[in-house]
Amino acid sequence: MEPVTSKRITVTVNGASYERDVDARRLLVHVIRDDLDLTGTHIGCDTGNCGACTVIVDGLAVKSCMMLAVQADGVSIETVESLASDDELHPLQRAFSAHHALQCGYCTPGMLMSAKHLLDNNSEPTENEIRRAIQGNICRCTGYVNIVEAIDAAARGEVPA
Amino acid sequence: MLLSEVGYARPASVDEAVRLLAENDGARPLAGGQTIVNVMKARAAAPDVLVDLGALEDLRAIAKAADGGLELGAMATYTQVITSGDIKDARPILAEVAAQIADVQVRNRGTVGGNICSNDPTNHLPPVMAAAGATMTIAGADGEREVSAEEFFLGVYMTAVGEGELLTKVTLPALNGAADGFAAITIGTDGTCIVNAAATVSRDEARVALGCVSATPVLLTVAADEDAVREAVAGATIDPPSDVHGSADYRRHLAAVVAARAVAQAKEGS
Amino acid sequence: MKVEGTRRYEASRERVWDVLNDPAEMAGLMPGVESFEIVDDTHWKAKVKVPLGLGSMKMSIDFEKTESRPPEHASLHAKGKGVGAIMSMETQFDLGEDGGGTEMRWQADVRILGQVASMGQRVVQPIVNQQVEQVLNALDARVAAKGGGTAAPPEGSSGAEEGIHPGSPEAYSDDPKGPTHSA
Amino acid sequence: MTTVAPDQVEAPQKGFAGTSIPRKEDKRLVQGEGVFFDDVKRHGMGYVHFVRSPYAHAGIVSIDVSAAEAVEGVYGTLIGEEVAAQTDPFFEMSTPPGSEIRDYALAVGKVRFAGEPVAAVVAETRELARDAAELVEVEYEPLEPVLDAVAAAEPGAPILHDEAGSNVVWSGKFEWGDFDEALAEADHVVKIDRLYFHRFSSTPLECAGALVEYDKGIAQWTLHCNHQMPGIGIVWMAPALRVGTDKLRIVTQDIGGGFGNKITLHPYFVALCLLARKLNRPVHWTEWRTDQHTANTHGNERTFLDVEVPVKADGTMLGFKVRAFDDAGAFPRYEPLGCIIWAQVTPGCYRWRHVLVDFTQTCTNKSPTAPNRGYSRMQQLWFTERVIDVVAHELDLDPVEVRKRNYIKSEEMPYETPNGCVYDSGDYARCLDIALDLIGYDKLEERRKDAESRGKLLGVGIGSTLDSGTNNFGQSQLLNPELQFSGNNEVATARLDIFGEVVVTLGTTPQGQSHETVTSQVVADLLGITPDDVHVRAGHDSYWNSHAGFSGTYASQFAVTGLEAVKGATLELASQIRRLASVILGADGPDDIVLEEGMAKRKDMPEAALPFMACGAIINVNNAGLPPELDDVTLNCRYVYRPPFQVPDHETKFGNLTLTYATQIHACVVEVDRETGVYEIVDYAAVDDCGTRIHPQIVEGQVHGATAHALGAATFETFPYDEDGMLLTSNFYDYHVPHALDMPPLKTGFIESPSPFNSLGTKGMGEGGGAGIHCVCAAIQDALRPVGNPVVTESHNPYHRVWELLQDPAASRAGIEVTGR
Repeated sequence: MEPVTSKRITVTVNGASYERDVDARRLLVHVIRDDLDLTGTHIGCDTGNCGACTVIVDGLAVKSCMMLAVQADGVSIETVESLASDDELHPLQRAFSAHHALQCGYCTPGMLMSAKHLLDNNSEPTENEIRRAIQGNICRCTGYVNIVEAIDAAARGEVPA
Repeated sequence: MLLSEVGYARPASVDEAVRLLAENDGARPLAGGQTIVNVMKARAAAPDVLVDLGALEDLRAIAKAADGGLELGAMATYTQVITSGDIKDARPILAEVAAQIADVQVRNRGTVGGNICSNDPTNHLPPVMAAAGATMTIAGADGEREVSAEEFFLGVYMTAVGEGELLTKVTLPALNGAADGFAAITIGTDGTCIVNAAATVSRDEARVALGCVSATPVLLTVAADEDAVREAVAGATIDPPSDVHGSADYRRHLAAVVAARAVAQAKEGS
Repeated sequence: MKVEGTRRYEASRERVWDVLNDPAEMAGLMPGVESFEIVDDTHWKAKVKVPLGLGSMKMSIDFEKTESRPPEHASLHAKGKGVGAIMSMETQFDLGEDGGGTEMRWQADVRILGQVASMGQRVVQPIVNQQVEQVLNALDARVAAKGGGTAAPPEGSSGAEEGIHPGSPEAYSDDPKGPTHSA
Repeated sequence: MTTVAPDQVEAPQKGFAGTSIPRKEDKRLVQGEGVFFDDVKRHGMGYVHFVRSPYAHAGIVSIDVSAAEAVEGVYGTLIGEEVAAQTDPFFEMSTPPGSEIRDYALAVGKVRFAGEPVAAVVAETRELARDAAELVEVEYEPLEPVLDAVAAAEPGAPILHDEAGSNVVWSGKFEWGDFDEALAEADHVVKIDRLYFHRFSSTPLECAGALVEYDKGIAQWTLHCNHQMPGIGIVWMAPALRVGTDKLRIVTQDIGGGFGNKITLHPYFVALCLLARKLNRPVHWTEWRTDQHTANTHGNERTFLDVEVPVKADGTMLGFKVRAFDDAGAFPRYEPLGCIIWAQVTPGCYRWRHVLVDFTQTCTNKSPTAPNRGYSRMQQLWFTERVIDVVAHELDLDPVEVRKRNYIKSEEMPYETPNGCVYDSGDYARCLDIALDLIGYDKLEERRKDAESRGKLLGVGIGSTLDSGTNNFGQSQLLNPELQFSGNNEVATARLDIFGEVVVTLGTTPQGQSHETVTSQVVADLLGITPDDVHVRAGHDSYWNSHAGFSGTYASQFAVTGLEAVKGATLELASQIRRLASVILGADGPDDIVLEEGMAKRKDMPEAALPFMACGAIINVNNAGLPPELDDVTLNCRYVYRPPFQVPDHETKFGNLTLTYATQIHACVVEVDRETGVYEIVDYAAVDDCGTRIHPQIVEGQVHGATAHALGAATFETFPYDEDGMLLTSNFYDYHVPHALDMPPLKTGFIESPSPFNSLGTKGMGEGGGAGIHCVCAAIQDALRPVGNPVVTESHNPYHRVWELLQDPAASRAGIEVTGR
């Protein structure tokens, strides 16, 4: 095989399979937002620090701005659009609203995916474990106080219907 | 955010990876991508070809070596290091330090090989490897060769891994009663290191590696006693940078503090 | 960013001066030089692809010899334009008699503007040191090639010499010249 | 004396206002279904990439776009010359020499800060636009930059704007009370030679940007963007583009934080408008993080020199004198307003009456400054708090006692400040007591000993902040008497649609402040329905005709101007419904009708009720036979709220500059590691008083968020430049924004002192968090007292700064002098 500058990739996103020709240089986040029109995943920086672009790839929370789309050939991706199922919000989504864990909502999709990744792997996280799980997700509105409370409430199942 | 055009290949074997690296001018390995993708976003420096190591599963292995030491595959992610039972037994400092690197998302993709081959002066693992006396296995066209940590780090973003070569494995000797320590002063909690130091203490001798104060880890061998360590650091030839996060003098002072703290942690362990 | 130091050569001042004074020789010193063009005896251009470990930085550099007092002093102005980076450098060379050989005191004030500077000072400073070091090694080789004998190990206060291993993968050889950084 | 007569405050009946109902905005935002500008796509749109100056100060010798335009897939370019030909310079508010500055959408003839846009390239893909931008050849002639506001004012400093002939944007003297009398009366005068408030920004997570469409047929632009002050934005853009204001339609839906940094986007947007028209194609620009740090707006950077504080032996403060230098950056774009906005809180929370301020604002070769959360007031409040702490320590008095002695008392409210502002209500001392109680102030000595046993120095600090909300733009006339701005306004519409649904539109541009939810609470209570029955349109659209000159969301004013506009429109709608129902149900008059559960009922016969659906149907589709006295009933009501302001007196610069004053008193405890200067906040309390709380949870969220900004600025966030004018923290790698592990646990408390100056008793309160900077500075200074009593003279105290104070305390005291009588 020889190096190529663009490639056809197949990727499963939120259960649906997509085939796209992508340039090798194109970031996964741009493919998700611009090509697949899943604009729930956001971009907040250009050095991989803010986590607004966090999605779950093959079960692991990753920053989709730090992956080339060609690296995602054959993987399964979960984005924020997959959390609710036929208009029934995910417990984390309900907890975030109940605890006012979002204001402008720009960091929320990435924050929710990091929180989901945490609860998928640790059903009874301590406050410090919650804070470590969202250390890679910057929020400029909330000071994180209500986000930590919301994730804790969701972990304990104390979420309004 | 918008990279320059780049060639891309995803070899299925180490040999194929080595061939691609040798045959393509300006080819660089792509491991977790947590450093190189950022550099490409800024278009500050750009490789011409990226050789994606993602398919080389056998480079992800973590195993205990025959002599009780550790063999880390270059593609082992920080998350693997943090959760590995072998590491907890053989060399727990690796898990402890890996858990301080960046955040969950970066740790899920960032790799041991990527950390030590990018060799940003503020990286966590180069000093740990230098203090522990690790050995790097480098694959090239004519087979593998081994390079000690002292010889491996050459400059910022520069190591003994040459054109057409690939780091495949890092081997750490068994502790055999020795113990490790690590200390850092960071930007915020578990942030980028302003200064860091790793130490491996066996009997009453300490191997101390200072990070962030030169282009490569500065290794000192000194008596495992706080004053001796501070004195050795004060006498060491280091040229710390001055930047927003601290002056050269501040880093020079902190180097002695973190070195002493790393040795103190190691002494508690041994 | 100021970097300075001294180098000793077995060669006579005139021989070292021949290298410093010859644009064709000087252009070849730049790391990763791909092509160069001599405009006149005080101006020349070079296209370089500077290897920076994680990738290379393409730059076109215009050189101008600003002062020339053979065989003791020369100063050079270089202005490089690359992708998202502008480099300006003032360098001075002072050659002194030292027994049979020559002691060269050099100074360089390097400024990096633009996107590269956003990589963080703590990375840009050592990278500049490394590149200046490469230029000096290439100069040593050129002087030696002119029959000046091997260059003695460099000493000096600059960051370029201390703490940074002068070799790099491209120039990796079995017995790396100069002190390895770690004790 | 222009005290506004407090009209009677109607305490809102305990309905939905006052309760924390679920937010209407959440359903879409938690599903990633919000619409931020970058989500909007149009067929055939071109992506814009700006070519930016690598130099901080340089002449533009030539620009050659031919290579870029030759690339296949590049749609076109724009350079300064075209902008200078097709547009006029933006309107300047200052007096000469500042008024002579010529500010265009792109650099014209010269670049004045690193990162300034010089040209724009539009291409088929984002990546191609950037590739082509690198082919644009710009030849510069480097000039010496000036990077300090004080140096910029000195003769011989490099001049940024040759047409102005000086770097001074605006300068003026402010004199209230009698400073000489204060000096005569004082037992001591404490002199501080320099205090410095650093440059930083609240860096909203969503950067700026827009999708701009040009409709050639009607010569009108539509900007899908995240501008947070469309009213003023259009006032700048329309004259520059030489078009009527209605030719610019600004549409925002969801905005990812603003904090003031999305107020002066007009230069970028004018460039996009020109491109959309030139290429006759929608153009889409996304600002990336490094662009935002290097070339979008920064907060005020202010240096206070030669401070003199006459004070009595018992700590009673009589006044202050200071020379202030403010750094406007390369272009005054919202400035010089900052040269007067600080005067809204001249005395801070204190009763001193004699003030002498010599204020100068200059241009420097750095990114332009603009309102950043706390705009210009935070800098003045930090100054007053620093003065209180330094004077207290120099006189060996307890900073807490000195505050209590000098705080304005609640019984003195409404309190008129030395320059005629009126603090409407508040109880500073009580808030301070609550804060002290929350951090366990009485047990501090034990904690200090425990910390010492661990090699740590413990310190406690107080930060008092007033959040002046609802500007009287007449203060701009104190800068330039010819300006035609004064007062303030906001607009809302409320209507009953054909099926009786209540539809409300706002003039504001929320960026996370929950306007849809808070509005629905107020409307629900007034119409006797539930918030779920109220549909508040998301975002802002100038086509809704529900905006006016000062529309937008900034300067802590929604809770007053926004809600009063909503209340005005809703009361008008309620009155029209009652008049209609009175006629239809044959009641004696509208007063006999009550609105409950979505019905208009006769008080005397509740079963005689007209559902809102019927009202909507009658007026919209079934209106035959309605009597003439209902001719003006449309059930579609637009209301413009105007706060009761006068134009301040130009000579004495005396007058009321803001309507409401929310209070935030913060207290924190830090532990400093003597060996490294690293410090940790081990206890933190924020006590808030913003008058009537419509949605308590939302108020708390604002307190948490503003505190996080302050703590980030106090320790990590700064925008320093090197001697070449390069920004050293140009992205989130070196500009460390606090994450979840950096934030200390926040304890909060509150009281409610309703404002007498608006009918809801509310006060804008989004910008009070600056207290976090003040209390961290105070706590560090308190902690380091035992080791040489160093003085904290800067607002930004990273670990290495604290280490320097530990190493050489005397250096920080060199500028301090106490003269005794």
